[in-house]
Amino acid sequence: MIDYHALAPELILAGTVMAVLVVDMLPVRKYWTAVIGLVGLFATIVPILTLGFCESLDFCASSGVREMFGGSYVIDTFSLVLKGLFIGSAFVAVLLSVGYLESDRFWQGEFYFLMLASVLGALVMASSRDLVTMFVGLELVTGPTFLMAGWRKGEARSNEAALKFFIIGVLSAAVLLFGMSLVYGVTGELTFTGIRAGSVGVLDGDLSGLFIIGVLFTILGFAFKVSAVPFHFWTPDTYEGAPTPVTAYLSVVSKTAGFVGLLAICYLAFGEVTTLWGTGLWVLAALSMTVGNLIALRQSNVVRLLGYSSIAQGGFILVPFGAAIAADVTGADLEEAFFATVTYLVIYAFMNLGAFGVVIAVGNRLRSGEIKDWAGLFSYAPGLATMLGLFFFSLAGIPPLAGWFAKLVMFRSVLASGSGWAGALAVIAAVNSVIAFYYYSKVVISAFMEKVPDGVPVAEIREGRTAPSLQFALLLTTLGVVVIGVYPPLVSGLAEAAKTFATGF
Amino acid sequence: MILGQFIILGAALFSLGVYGVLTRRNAVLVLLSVELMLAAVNINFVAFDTYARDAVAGGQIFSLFVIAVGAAEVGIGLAIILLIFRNRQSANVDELDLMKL
Amino acid sequence: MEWFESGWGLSLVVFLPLIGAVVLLAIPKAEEETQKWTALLFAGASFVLSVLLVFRFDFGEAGMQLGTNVDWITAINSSFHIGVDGISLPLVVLSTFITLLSIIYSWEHWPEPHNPKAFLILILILATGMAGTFVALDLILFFVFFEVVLLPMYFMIGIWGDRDEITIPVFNITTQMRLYASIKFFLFTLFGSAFMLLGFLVLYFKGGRTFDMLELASNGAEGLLGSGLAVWVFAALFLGFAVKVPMFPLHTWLPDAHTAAPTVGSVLLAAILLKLGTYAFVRIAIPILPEQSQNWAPVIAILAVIGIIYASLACLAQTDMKRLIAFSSVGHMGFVMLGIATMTPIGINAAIIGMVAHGVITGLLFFLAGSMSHRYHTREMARLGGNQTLMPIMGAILGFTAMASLGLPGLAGFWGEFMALLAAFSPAAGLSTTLFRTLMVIGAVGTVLAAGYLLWMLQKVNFGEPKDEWAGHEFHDVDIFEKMAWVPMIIAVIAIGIFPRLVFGATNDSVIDLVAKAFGG
Amino acid sequence: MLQLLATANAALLATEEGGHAAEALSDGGLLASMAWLIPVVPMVAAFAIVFYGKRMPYKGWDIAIAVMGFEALYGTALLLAHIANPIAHDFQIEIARIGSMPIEWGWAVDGLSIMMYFLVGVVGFFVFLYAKGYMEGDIRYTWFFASFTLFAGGMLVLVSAPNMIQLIVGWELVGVSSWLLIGHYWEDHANSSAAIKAMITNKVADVGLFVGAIIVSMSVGSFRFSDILHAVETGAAEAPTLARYAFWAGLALFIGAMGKSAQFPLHVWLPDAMAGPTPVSSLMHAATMVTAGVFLVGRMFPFYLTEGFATEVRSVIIIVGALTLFLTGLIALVQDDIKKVLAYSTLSQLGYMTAAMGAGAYTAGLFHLFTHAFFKALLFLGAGSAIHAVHSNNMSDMGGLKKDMPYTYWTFVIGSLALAGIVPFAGFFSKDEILASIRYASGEFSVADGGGSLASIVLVLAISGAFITAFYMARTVFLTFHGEYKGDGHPHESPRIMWVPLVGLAVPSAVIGLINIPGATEVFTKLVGGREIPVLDHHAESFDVAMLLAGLAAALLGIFIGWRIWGPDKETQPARDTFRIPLLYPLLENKYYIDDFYMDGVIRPIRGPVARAINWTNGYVLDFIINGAGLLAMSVGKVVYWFDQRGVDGAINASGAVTGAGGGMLRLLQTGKVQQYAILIFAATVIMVGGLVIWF
Repeated sequence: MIDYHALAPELILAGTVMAVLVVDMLPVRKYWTAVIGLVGLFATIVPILTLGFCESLDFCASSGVREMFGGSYVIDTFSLVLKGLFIGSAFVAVLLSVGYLESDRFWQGEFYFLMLASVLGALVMASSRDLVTMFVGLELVTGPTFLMAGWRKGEARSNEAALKFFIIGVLSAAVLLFGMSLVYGVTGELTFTGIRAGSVGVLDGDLSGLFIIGVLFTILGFAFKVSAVPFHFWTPDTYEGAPTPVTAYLSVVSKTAGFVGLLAICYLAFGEVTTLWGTGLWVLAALSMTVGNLIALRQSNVVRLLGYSSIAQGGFILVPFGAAIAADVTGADLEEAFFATVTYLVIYAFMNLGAFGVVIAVGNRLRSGEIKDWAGLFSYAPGLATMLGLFFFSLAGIPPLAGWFAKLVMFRSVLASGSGWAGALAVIAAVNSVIAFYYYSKVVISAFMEKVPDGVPVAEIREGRTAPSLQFALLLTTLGVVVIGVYPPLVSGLAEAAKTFATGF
Repeated sequence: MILGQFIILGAALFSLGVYGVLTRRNAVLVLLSVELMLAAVNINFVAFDTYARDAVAGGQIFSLFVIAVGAAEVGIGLAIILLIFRNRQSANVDELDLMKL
Repeated sequence: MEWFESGWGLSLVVFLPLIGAVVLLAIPKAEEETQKWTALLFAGASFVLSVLLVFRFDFGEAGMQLGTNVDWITAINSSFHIGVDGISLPLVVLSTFITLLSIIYSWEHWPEPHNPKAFLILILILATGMAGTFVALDLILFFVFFEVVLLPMYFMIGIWGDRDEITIPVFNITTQMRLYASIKFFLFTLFGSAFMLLGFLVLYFKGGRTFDMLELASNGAEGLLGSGLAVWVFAALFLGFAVKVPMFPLHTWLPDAHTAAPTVGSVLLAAILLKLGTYAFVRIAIPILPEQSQNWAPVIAILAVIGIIYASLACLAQTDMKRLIAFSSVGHMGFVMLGIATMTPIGINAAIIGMVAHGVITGLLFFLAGSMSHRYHTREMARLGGNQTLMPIMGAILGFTAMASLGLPGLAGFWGEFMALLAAFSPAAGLSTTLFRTLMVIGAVGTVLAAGYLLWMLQKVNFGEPKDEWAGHEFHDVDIFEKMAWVPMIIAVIAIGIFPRLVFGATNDSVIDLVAKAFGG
Repeated sequence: MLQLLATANAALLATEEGGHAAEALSDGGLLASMAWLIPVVPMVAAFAIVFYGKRMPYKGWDIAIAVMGFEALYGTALLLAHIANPIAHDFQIEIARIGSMPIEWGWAVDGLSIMMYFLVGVVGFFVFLYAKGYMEGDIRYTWFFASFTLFAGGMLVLVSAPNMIQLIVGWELVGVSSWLLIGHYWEDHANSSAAIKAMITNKVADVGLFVGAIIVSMSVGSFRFSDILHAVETGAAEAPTLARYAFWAGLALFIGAMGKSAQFPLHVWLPDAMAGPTPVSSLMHAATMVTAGVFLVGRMFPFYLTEGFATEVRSVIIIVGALTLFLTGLIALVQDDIKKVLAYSTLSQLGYMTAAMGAGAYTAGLFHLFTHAFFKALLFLGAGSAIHAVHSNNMSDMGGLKKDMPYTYWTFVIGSLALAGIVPFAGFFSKDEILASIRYASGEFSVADGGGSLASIVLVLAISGAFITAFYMARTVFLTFHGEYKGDGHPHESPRIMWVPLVGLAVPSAVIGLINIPGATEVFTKLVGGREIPVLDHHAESFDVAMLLAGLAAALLGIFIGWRIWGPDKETQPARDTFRIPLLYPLLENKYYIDDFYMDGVIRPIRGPVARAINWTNGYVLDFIINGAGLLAMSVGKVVYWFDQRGVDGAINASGAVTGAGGGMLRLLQTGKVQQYAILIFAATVIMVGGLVIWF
């Protein structure tokens, strides 16, 4: 039997996707598609909330974990929190897109259709507990983004971004599938629980070679999604070339989806073979942080800088797991890792979307993403400059902006395991957070402390108006970054709920 | 049934696909090479499914999904390639270096 | 007054400035008068409340008072636990006091590029961070406040700082002073505090799963850590605190930051921000990690004394007045750290009065240096000279403050230096008396050097005939806002000097209690 | 040398007998309990003059003189009360508590401090009176009296100190106000440099004071002198910590005393301190500042005298004193500046006091301090009067002032005779007592051991010192007041406000020695002996006739030779004054090169190369590491970025070059940029997979 309440978020979103397509065909102003999309996203939140607070609601049939389709599709607090995160991020991403698309007269209807479809994929990924569903969800997330990356059709950079993204995307999908096929072959199961049961002792068996290749190819597929070093090469080019709202979407929603898939598959499916990938995650985390940060030091373009920054941030997100698994942690301490990751993902969504929001707003006016062109921003656009400072320093993890809490719980979970390997990773992370500050501050220095370069039409820019939707998005994210920073329980409560995922591991 | 041969076939196809992806300059050929890799995956799935006598035929179902998704990807890919071709009269992937250092 | 004593009073002292900053945000940029009065109102209210705290404070009681402990981040067991004892009380009052005076001073002295609104907002945020650090009793809360001060100070230096070009030695990179100084300041501190945070977290996990400073101390967290780990934890904390103090050789951010910062920035930096590090040693390192503190005490003491001598000698080579004062801070903080390193009630008392005195005296010196460079448009001492003739009152105050700074008995600066040396004669049991006594003598030699550089500074700046280049210039002597800002500081310097009970009266019991708890009597 | 010291000690220890039977001491009643006014009034007055002085009829002088009048009266009243009924009482007010040690302000009312109250009050009063005339028309008239009052006030804080802390406070207040006063004419660089020299030299010595005070206070656990001396009284066995560190504490305290009391080799600041106005020199050299060191040793005297404590330091003290009195006296011989002559003579006399203290003669040392204060103040004021008239400090611009300035002349002669130690002037009695004490010490010494002759050498030096003193004073008197006038203009006697103080000081200079005639009037002995903890010093019961004659003969000889050289032939005085003894003269002229050594050997290197080296270290070593780390990260970033973007091409091209023959392979790999990414991804995967497969 199908639990429609549990499926309501996906169903409503699917309905919205259809509605957007339909509205696009109607003879109305195109921004109605965005409005429908926003309303739909908003509506999607409702069942997520009712599911989340099921216990205190009268009409709610059953509480606790809901399993469907033979355990392939699960609604638990973890998936609900992440679904909420996806919806929220998508909501902001849509807001970011509206003004951008309108100003450049892009095709609007299809854009929202694609974006919402991609979000639907993310929702599916959060709940999927077998390889097929996971794969389909992943492809649903990724496929539309290929097109979105190339949305500025006339521009070569955008085309290039799309093609690169596409080729690497399908290639990694193929690798992922090959890995999944081998895993299936060795264990004979597609569900995560089945795979886990089937993988007991397999490393000592004859098929260990196949299994290792399978597991690693699978993880590789996700490493591409989260652009972990050394699987990150597409990221800066794609981020720079794609329309900025798409970049924002990629760096938050799509990336978070990748992390969700990685977590689910690693923990639920490959839980018996942690030795196989634990060290790998440690290395990925360390490399991503370090390489991402070091390269970001050299960037002169804000978007590209944020691209490398998001690689580094991805490294920070991987740290809790890298450390926990390298330290062979289980049980309650692993909850810390989940807690940290979920917290980080939520806060990261706020600050990264906000940062891109500012980049869009400023880019709209200045027509440049070069850091040196942003000099003196504070003198003619103090509000935007201040927000720029807030988001960038939040990314750097400076209290009292939300980022500090993300970093704190990240360090906390690392040290919870208490091993030497974890400590080493913590030290690497600490040094990296100092390096990161340097390049974030580079943008801030330019905006606040340097003179306006000649030829910038200051008066004109001062007159310029930021689209209301963008203003709204910035308001949301600014509030989020500041309020969460001052009162982190807003996020930590969610993450608390989500960490039960680790129980029983 | 001799599983080993199917695995080798799958691996060989996959490797051919990889080779193609790495060496072809034309984006359409790259795309076709990826399809070759997906074909390898399908062979694997079906072979494993049959070998294990999977009661729910998971491998076969998966391969159906792979075919469907692969078709969608080709659609997307060709659209992008067409776009690029229209803009610069070439579909060679090695000319994509606008954003290099 | 029930509400006042149950933590609300203390919270208001901390957060009123922040509320003021938010209110300021809403005031249009053009209405500068309103902005100034708003800032003054909130800073003043915070100061008045902090004075009220003093009156509600029970001096017979050594423990934490007037505080509260409410849930904050339950997920990580961190709570909003605040309170004051005799150690933090003087520092809280000092921070609200200096903030208020900074705002008064700023009234007519806006550094370029103007923008009072932003400047005042930053001062107010700073005020919250500073006062908050002194009242926080939860490590995470402490960390947040400790870091909150960074951003405002960073912007103050970076935006309103010195625009001179400098060339970085060896690498020959030319940049603006303020840009170099601000980023250096931030990176140094961030580097330290990142490791400090790691230390806090290890304390949390291995020391009984609490971030509460008092609980950690009473739990015997150190014993739970085991000595192998405790060394590393202390090292991490040391790095975080020592950068902030700053201790030799981690001090090099300080001369640049102080020199580059706008006047008020230098004042706040010297008067309060440096104290965060030393305060943390007393509040966190010693009670929670007493054994490691003792093991590290010789290292700290040696570095402190090296700092005293090194900074004094460096002062002798300075040509820039502000930079000289900045280096002198390193020396003075060396005395504070020497006091702390003795791990005795006398030493820690000395450290606290040293902090307060240094806050007021060096703050005043920076005010003076700022006002003078504002008038002369140079800080080169060689170009000054004859200031006493041109601006008699300014010169007299400078002379007075320099005397206070060199530790003239009867003024505030004396107690910290002398008592630190006194404490070094008989450090806590287990510490090498030979070492500490040697350090005592070397530290005393430092006072000679201090006298040297301050007197020579006065000779260059105040004495002699005015240089020809100032002929025909009309110089305005101390104006009303400067007087309003400086006279209270002068009074404080004299009052503490003559009647040190103003500080010792609050600190002594708490310090004895702290040392007794840490080292068992 | 050590042997010498040790044996000298043995000798000195032997003098620790005798002493005075403890008399019944009173607490002084209201007079003593209100004595806090003594230090407080001038301190308050100093601030009052700064803020209100200019509005007063006499621009602040009126406040200052009223204060000093009060001090003189109060001091006299206390002195009389004390003589009538010895007072010894401490008053302490706790101002803070640090650890378990109380920090207190207070005031001591006992023989030693009462003597100083009296001295500072009376001498100060006359000097302040004189200063009105001398400073008339000064650009910073009010400011001068403010700092002058602060100076006197600081001294009173110092001498009223019942504990170490307050002593240090007063000590430094004196130092800093002397800095203000010496640098009074700070427009001139030389003056401010002299002021700094004084302050820094004193600061160097203060290291000793600090260290000594810390050792003593921490060993006893109290800052109070009464507690410290009580611990000394109970003996070394009862106060083991103090006893263990007694030598170092005693030495350190004495180093502190050497600074303020300008003992060789820390004497260099005092002659330069002449840069200040003459009234400052007068007060500084007589009653205040330079007496502080001797006062400190006097205050701590039992500590230096009691077996088991700092007795060994006394041999250091006596050597330093003897060297000072002899060497600096010689320098006075070659000075042309009249104030410098007097300054070196002060040094020399301070040497006497110190030597006396070292010899264990508490009363003798303090008595010389007491008498010296009167006649040295007198001499300075007289010199100031002459300078005022001639507008030059140099004796080569003076001469023949006798007839124009009778008051100045006669009072100056009285002062000079007192200084030279001619009977019955004040200096005769006090100097004789010192000689007697030293002889007593040396006599004991000879009996004890035939080896060393330290105290004997000291005695020889002291007697030679008497000769030198008389000699240079004769020279001064003759060059200044006799002979032909060599300056410009016509000198006139100073106004009454200036000569009245001269007369006022001349009277005690003449007669005050009579209050302590050995065996007869031992008023002073009782005066300074009236202390809570008895001071068991040696005090001669009667005149030591040999010493009396030796001292007197040396002085008369000095005067006679002085007269022979400069007296008879008025016209050729200057010619004889320019007579230069080879070797010795340059040595004296250059003050034994000590100043040069300090300047070129210590101060300049520290201010110059050393400071610059440290500053260089800061920029080029410490910052180099910091900036280098930052730039290194940037360069690594550059390398990584290059590799990120181009490295794959490079690696492929390189591998292609290596396998150049395999052209097909090369062509295959010359692929597009996207594929490079793919290659890297595969390479990474293959490495990971391969690694793990091998691992398992």
